[in-house]
Amino acid sequence: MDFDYNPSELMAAAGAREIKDREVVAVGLGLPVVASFLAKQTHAPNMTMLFELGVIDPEPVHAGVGLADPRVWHRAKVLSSFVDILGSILHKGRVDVGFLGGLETDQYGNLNTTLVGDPRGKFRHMVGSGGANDIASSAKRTIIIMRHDARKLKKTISFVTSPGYVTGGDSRAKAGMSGGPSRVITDKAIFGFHPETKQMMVISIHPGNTIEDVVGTMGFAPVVPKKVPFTEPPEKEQLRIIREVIDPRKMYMG
Amino acid sequence: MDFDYNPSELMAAAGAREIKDREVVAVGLGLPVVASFLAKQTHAPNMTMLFELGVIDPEPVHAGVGLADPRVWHRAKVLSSFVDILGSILHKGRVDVGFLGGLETDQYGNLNTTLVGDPRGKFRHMVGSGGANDIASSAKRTIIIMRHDARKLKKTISFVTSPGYVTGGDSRAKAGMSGGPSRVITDKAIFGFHPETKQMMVISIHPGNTIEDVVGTMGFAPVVPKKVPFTEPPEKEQLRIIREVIDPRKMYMG
Amino acid sequence: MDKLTTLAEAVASIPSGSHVALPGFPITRCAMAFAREVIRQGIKGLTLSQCVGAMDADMLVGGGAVVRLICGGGSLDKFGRLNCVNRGIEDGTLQAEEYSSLSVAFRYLAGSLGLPFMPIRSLQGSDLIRQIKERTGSDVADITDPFTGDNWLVLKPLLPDVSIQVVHTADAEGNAWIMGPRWDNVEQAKASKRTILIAEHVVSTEMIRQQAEKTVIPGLLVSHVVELPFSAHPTSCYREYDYDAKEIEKYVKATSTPESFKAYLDEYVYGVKDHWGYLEKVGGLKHLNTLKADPILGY
Amino acid sequence: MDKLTTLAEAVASIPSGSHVALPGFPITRCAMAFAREVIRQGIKGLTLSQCVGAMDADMLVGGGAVVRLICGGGSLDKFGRLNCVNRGIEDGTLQAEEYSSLSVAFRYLAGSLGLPFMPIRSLQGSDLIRQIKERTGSDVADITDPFTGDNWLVLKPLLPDVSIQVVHTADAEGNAWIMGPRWDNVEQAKASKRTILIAEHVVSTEMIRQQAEKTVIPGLLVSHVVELPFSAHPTSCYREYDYDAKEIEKYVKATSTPESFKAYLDEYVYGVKDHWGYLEKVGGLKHLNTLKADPILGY
Repeated sequence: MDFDYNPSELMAAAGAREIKDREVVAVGLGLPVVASFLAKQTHAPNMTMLFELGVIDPEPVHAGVGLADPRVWHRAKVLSSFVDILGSILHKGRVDVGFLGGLETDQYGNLNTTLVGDPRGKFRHMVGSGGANDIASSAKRTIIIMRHDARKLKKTISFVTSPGYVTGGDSRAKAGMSGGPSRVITDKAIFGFHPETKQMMVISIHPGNTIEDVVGTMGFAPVVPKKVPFTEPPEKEQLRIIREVIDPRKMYMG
Repeated sequence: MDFDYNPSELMAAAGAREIKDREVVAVGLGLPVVASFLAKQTHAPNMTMLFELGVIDPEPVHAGVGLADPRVWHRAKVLSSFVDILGSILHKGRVDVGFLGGLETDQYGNLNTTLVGDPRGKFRHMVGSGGANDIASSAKRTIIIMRHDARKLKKTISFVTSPGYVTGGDSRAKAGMSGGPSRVITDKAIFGFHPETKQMMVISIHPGNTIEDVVGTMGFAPVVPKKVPFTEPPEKEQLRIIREVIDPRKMYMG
Repeated sequence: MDKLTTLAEAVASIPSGSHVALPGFPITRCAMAFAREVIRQGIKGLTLSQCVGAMDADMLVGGGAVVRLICGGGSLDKFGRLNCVNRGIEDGTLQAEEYSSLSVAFRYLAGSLGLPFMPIRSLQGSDLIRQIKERTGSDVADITDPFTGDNWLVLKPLLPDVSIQVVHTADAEGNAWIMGPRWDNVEQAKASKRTILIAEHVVSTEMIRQQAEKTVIPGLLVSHVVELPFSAHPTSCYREYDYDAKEIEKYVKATSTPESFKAYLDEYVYGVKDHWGYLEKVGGLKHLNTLKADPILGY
Repeated sequence: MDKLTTLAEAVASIPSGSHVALPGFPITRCAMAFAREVIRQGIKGLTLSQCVGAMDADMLVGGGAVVRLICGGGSLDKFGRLNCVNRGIEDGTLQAEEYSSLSVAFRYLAGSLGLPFMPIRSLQGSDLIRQIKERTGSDVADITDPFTGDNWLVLKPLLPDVSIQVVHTADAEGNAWIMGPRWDNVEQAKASKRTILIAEHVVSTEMIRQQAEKTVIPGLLVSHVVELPFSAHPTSCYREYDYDAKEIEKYVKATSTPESFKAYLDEYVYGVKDHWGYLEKVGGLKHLNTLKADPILGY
């Protein structure tokens, strides 16, 4: 097996590490699915995975094209409804981790999945919220996975679909929400949030990148601590499970 | 077969006649169960019967001791929950007829199933509401079946468990409810309610009784129209179905 | 995660003074083995809730474990009244907060969804609401519908510390199936901080995955799973066993006075070591076999 | 009561301008045969709602039947965006009211229970709520929790004129079973004035009575029952048939411009007489047989 890894594999492995055993995790589309299955199949066998449409703890044997693909529901323990998953588990306050992807985020972890600018200066309408707004509003913490790019990590995003720390400080609590984003995982670095100002803060840099590579490709200036370690690379076993078990056809990790 | 009938059989037959085909009927304990099954098996084959605990359209082959008896759930089309029956059908406003028994009623059709006086002048606590208050509050109309007795048809009842026309006139509408009782069926007469004052009003007298038999055994004075017909006696086929199909062991009609 | 344990250990996890949601409906799927074990362990000061008061609540009240009951009335169907509950209400030793079936169900539903309050059309114009306002004050309120200007009664969510569920089938993680009507059970489990499952049958998770549409209680809500056949006896469990009419009649007679109920408890609760001892006491397998449900009739 | 009819008659019962709740989730159990028939009959001015916008909504928008869409975003999963919906939003021909999955689900839930309004923690602090307030004004409001004094957002119930449900099994009265996850379908049916069922299999009521716990839509909600195999094609129906990837890709390509979508409609909608003609067009039984679900995998 090739122990080199690509950035997607590192992001999935880093995402998986954020999940503790026995936690309840609400999972969005794409890389969050890979990271969650990876956690479940390694250090977090007792975590509970939730998909918004009414699926708990599936064990897929084939990769799916999205949450609407029955491949992703295979061998679930519960098949129910939005009201069950997003109401009686998420809105009730039982979700420890919300795991989301995004098209754009700002320095407070607010996410956009609704509108993106096109080259002609017009807005294109994308997928909107689905359950992402709900997860961002009610999970005890959220983990965001997205590409590292100045057009995606922006000072002002086109549309706030899913709230992070809103305008920073205590503005999220004032809007009636606890929780908030704990990590943003990109293909260059992992970010947390400053405990007071709630600004994005570099936690670790992926091997092969410099702090300039990270900060120079962002549309806002993150908090940079004096010492920033490198991100731990994916373990062999993590890579094996991603490549052989979760995504052998490279549908997620293309 | 004996074509004489007892007062319970007449009450069940009269109750059944109040139900139109295709109506949705929420059914309480006792005689209302017999009347509803009778309607379903005669002129109202397309009515829907609801039991509050989560049972729709059962076809019992044995009489039960109450709604908690699986005999009463047998061959149901739906087995669900309080929230389904009392929430998404009743509270939603889809119940045409609520069919209730009571220990006491006043002239406005308010029902008591909670407290009754005992010979020592103390109150005994009885069954309380169950779904009866909900049915009385949200059904489009309610039909009450109870014994005819001055200690039961009272000027002031000990406790209003299930609202009728509250204090008469438009007081029910002012309390936020539409609907209300349409009929009170006793073992001596059938009553309706005056369209303006909402006082109980004699509609028909069961064969063998005089108006004095009816009015003289009540704790309040009902409205008595000039002409009061006799109640139609049970038909042969109704009696046959009650005795042979619904209640061969005389559990309801004892 | 394996949550299998004994009834004694599951019951021991409930501190005196807890709010316990009970699963029974008058004489069916009542938590009877649970009630007997709570009394045996001497747990006190419980608040109980259920939509319609059932035999499990009555026994716990009669056994002195309860200070407060939130329900929508109740009975033992044709077998009789809830004698212990009614006596407690009449002599003032039990704080009863009486609602209707739907208003308790809506309080659980609100609790299950994390809602701050729940509007309802029931209770208005009745003495129930007058009494609730006098007794608890803070569990109901009036509100104006911002869309229409209409007045609505709103209920406070019920948030039990633990719900007890008597279910047909569960795996060791607590994913559970219930046959027949489910009355308030699913909303109770979802509203409560945690749930103790008492299952007729514990099966492999493999079995649960085969028909996951049937899972009405997800394992993540469950703290303990106890496998215990006939745990609802003398009440029924649909498709498993019928109610035991003679034993219910014996109970009703015993509850007619505090003295006779003390004798009943001495014999059926304190006089046996555990549920297995109780089952022997009432006639053992030979007798229980006569209650076995017909697979088509379900009773 | 026998409610069996044809798709054409069921669709003809829907007046132009109605509010229709659609059953699909991106590319599964979408009301595709229904959407094609609505377009064929020339019904116009519909309001559509569903928690997550799916292929059925996209086709109806592209077919010119829709003026307003209430949903929580949507896509065709990896196959692409909702091109017709997104184009309608971008060029202003479609009035889109965008929420989140749960906020639409809670609006249906409120509608299903006869509640006047529904509190929710979602939407706050987002541009969704800002846009909803700007566009509709009257469908959300702020309220004070009478128990805590906290501020809550409340949603107005959704009350569709008709819900369309694509189900696995139903009897002629409309008692229906759904396999797999049910997303918003049950709350939609309960919130709507009436429901049209499109069932893969119509069975005797006797069959429904055997496992009545599975009945998620009671017949009393249903006005029409249509038996129509492969009605969700090219989307999937769990345990019946898989999605038809090639036909979805063809659709996505066709929707990239209004012109190419017109050609698609001419071929697959206007160019065939009915659903049977459509099924022949896409390859008939020989092709459909390749989509048949494996009984263990469900796809």
